[in-house]
Amino acid sequence: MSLPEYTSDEMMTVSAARMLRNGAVCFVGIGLPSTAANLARLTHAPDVVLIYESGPIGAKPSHLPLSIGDSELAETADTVVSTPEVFRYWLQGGRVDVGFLGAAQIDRYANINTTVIGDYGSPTVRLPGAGGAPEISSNAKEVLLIVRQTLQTFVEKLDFVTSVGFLSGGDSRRAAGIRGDGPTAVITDLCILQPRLPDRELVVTTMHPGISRERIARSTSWDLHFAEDCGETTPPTEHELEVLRRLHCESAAAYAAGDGA
Amino acid sequence: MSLPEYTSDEMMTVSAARMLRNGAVCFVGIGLPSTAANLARLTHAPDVVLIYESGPIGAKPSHLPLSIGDSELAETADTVVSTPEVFRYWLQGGRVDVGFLGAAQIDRYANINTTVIGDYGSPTVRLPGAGGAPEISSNAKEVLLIVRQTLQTFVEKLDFVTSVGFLSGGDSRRAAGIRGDGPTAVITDLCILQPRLPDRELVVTTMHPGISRERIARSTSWDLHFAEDCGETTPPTEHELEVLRRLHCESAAAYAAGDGA
Amino acid sequence: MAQWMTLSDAITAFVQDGISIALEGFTHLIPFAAGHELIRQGKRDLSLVRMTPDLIYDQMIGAGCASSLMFSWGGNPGVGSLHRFRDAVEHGWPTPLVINERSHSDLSNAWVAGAAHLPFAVLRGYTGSDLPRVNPQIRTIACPFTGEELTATPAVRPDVTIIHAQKADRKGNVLLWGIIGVQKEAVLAAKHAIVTVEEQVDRLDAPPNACVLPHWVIDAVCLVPRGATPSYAHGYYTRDNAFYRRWDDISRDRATFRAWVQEHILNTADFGDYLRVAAESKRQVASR
Amino acid sequence: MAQWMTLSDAITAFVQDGISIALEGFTHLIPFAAGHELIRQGKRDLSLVRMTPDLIYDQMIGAGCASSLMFSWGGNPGVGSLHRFRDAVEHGWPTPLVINERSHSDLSNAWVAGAAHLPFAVLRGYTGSDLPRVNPQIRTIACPFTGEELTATPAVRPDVTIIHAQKADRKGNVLLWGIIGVQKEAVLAAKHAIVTVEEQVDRLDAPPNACVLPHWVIDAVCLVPRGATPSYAHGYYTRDNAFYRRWDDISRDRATFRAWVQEHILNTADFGDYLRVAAESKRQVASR
Repeated sequence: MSLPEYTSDEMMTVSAARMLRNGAVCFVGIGLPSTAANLARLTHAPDVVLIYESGPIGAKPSHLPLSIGDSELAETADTVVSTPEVFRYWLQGGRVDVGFLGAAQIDRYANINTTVIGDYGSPTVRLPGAGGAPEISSNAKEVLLIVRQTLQTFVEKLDFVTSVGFLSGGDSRRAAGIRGDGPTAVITDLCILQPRLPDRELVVTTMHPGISRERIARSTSWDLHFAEDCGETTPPTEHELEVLRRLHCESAAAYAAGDGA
Repeated sequence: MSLPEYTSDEMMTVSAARMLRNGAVCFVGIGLPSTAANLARLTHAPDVVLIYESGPIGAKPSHLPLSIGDSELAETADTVVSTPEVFRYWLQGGRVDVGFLGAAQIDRYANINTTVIGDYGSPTVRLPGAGGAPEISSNAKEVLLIVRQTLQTFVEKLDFVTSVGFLSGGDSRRAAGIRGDGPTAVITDLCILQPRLPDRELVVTTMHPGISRERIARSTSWDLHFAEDCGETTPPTEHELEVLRRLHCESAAAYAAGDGA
Repeated sequence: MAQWMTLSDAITAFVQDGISIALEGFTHLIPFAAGHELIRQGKRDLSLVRMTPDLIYDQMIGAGCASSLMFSWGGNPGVGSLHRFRDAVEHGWPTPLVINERSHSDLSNAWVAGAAHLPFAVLRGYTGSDLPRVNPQIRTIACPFTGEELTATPAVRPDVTIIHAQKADRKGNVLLWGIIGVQKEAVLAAKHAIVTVEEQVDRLDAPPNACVLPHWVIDAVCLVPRGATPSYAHGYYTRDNAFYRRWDDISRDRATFRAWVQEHILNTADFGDYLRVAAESKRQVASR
Repeated sequence: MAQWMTLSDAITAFVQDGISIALEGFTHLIPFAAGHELIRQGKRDLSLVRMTPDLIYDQMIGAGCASSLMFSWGGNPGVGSLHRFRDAVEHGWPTPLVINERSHSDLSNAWVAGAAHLPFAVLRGYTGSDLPRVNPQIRTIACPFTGEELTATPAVRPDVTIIHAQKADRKGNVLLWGIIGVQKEAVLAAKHAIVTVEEQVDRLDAPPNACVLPHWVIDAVCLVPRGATPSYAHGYYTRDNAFYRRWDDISRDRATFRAWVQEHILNTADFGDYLRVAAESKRQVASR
């Protein structure tokens, strides 16, 4: 039996999905996090509970929502609450096990930027902004980050700290009085990084098949370290790929649907 | 045509009902206030909006609820919200025109006590307590009070100030930063009292038919004044009495209903 | 994660003497079966929380379960006094009762703060009232923007909350409707939550934006049909207004109350048994 | 008291240049028809408030209606940038845009405070973030009980809020369902409220505990079928995801955007007319 072919994005999504344990309550950002969370739900974690910031709790979409508030999310949810209630009773209330986020920039302590490239007052690129991230990163019991790894995204210093990981590392997060364990893994298209104790700097713990240390180092602006027992990420199984591709396929059909309406 | 016979309680309830203008949004306490508000709704004020603290907004009960949260209120309401929402968005939010309250004791400035008779730490009589009154009296645009008038209820000094009327009179309410106009009328089984400008002491503005000044004075612990143009309350009409008695009759049937269940 | 279990097992598992506990439900869906079971199991020294103590806490206070009470209105709605509550406050019978008294607006805001994991609530309340004078927990706070002075009160976060609801599915997802009071907040503010329900269903079929409590915020779900009697369950049975009125006589006198508790709660095996005995009492009252 | 009127009349009556205004709806029920009418009537110098500016504010900002924007996430969901928003922030085109940037949790709490007539909201937010450094409105407050430091932010209370809903009855009582976002809060926090609806009905037939806005908190109700297009109305029509993706091309270039606004908004009489022109544009795109 030959190994299935897959893209680096598929490896990333599958790796992220595997991080979600069955039954976890997961606060899901749109895009890659939503794809990974739904892949987890459709493979090893059928009882994962997905909360979207627009209000759906326990959403079970058959296709991936393009936006954070698609009707598919409301129709398949156990209940739909108001947006303030999501943030007040469910996120801040301490009911979320895992916050699943993306980012435009990330630093070695897993702090993230989704606000601006350049100076805040006169930005080179104005990014979408904070959304739910500052409070997800500080109120969820743990955080998973999904970011495509490039010199532009893995930076020495963030242009703006939108949401915190481990601040300046070590115990600085806890010392600042921030709840939750913070980011437990960063999943990229090249590898998986996790915070190393005691300084909590991100180090590579597994490299995706076919990806070299050099390639990963060249895609990182800081002097990146590799865990001593750094191994290879288990490649996607046929089942994982099949489910992921079906999800994407059904989603593409849904995204085009508006045209005919 | 002979005038209809009626009780002093009926005169009181009818007088209170007449104070509610059609279309007013009314926050209703249970008991006499609820009876008067529903009488208004079934006579001259069909579009009065009744809000009960348990959650119903726009309730239109066919019989009087025994408790503040009877199913009749929920079934006939435009919507039923949570109790925190009632107090936060609707009362404190400034959406209530008239707060309708009862009291165990009232003083000359229409401050009321529903907490204790005697000392708070070792009360002679422990009354039910505040309920919604402190915030109704300070957040509704105006307040109507219904109290049976006796030496025990109309007192020189309250044993406990549960909710404010005009504090020490004059501009003291406004000076304390309290919103709303405060009590605009106190309706009793003997007369109607209203605050006199500028000191805002309650004075009798109309006496119910057949009730003497002496009777009213004898039922009041302070040296009560009468307005210069103090006249007689218009007696209940046959229609008002008919509707009120039907309400009571249907309510009595509903109260007894549990027995057969 | 919700477990289906008997009410008796749930109370034994989650309620220890001395904890803080809230049995909520604003007139509607009052969890009387759970209150009875707390009495039946002889729980003591409980710190009770409830906006309206109602008959449920009158029974528990009279039976000696409570050492303190946080509340905002303590009457028998439309009838008069709660005699056991009054006797405890006025004469310390059967044991002294420390009270922590607030207004409805305050306590419902405090429930919201508890559910939102905030240490305090802010409201426009109490101005001119004597309540802050007798309750040092009612304080003021200045708005950092306008300088305006507002009321600050502590959040409520009890050890256990118990509510009654109409339905739960097999997983333990709970649906309630009608007058929903502070039940969602009370469940989310508590460390542990027990829900008694009228029925178990295959599918909740909740309308959009209904009040649903997912199974993963609940510890125990217990099937107790008519478990809110003499309160009511919207869509199932009406309020036993006659019993609320009869309670005035039952509870007025200590001995009559004790006899009632003995016969109806301590001598019954569970709430089903209580309902049979209570129905018999009613027939006797009716035939007198 | 709600008055039924045309959207054009409602905008003329309640929206003056220079006011603060919120058009809310979280992905669902975004009041696009009202946004178009604001552009059509040439409103200027508006202080915009909205959690997710979305295409509706991208259009209004590009058309020159706004002088400031309070927001918490400014992207084209699932597609990328809002180019008109970026052009205004990055290059001041067509006019400079002052931004007041907050997080979703903050802004949704600020809506709650606005609806509750409180001057500020309290949340556990922003710790370690640079946002409080660039937004002086994000401050701290100490809990009067625990001493704990929390975030305080000002309430939102705009002059006018506009939302889109599914149904209203003849009196103007409004029902919405599905993803309800912050719409109730946004209506209750505003001095005036305009609601556009899919249909007028004789009876709302609202399920228990549904999101209903009574007619007496609304100033104007306007019948605008498909008035949330290209957003969606749950139970009526789906989201025009294709248009959201096409917007990336339309809005990227100033001239293309201007031509689109001229043809689709300024040259159309009302939203019904827009829908006809937009359908024609779609056919042309499809036939290319």
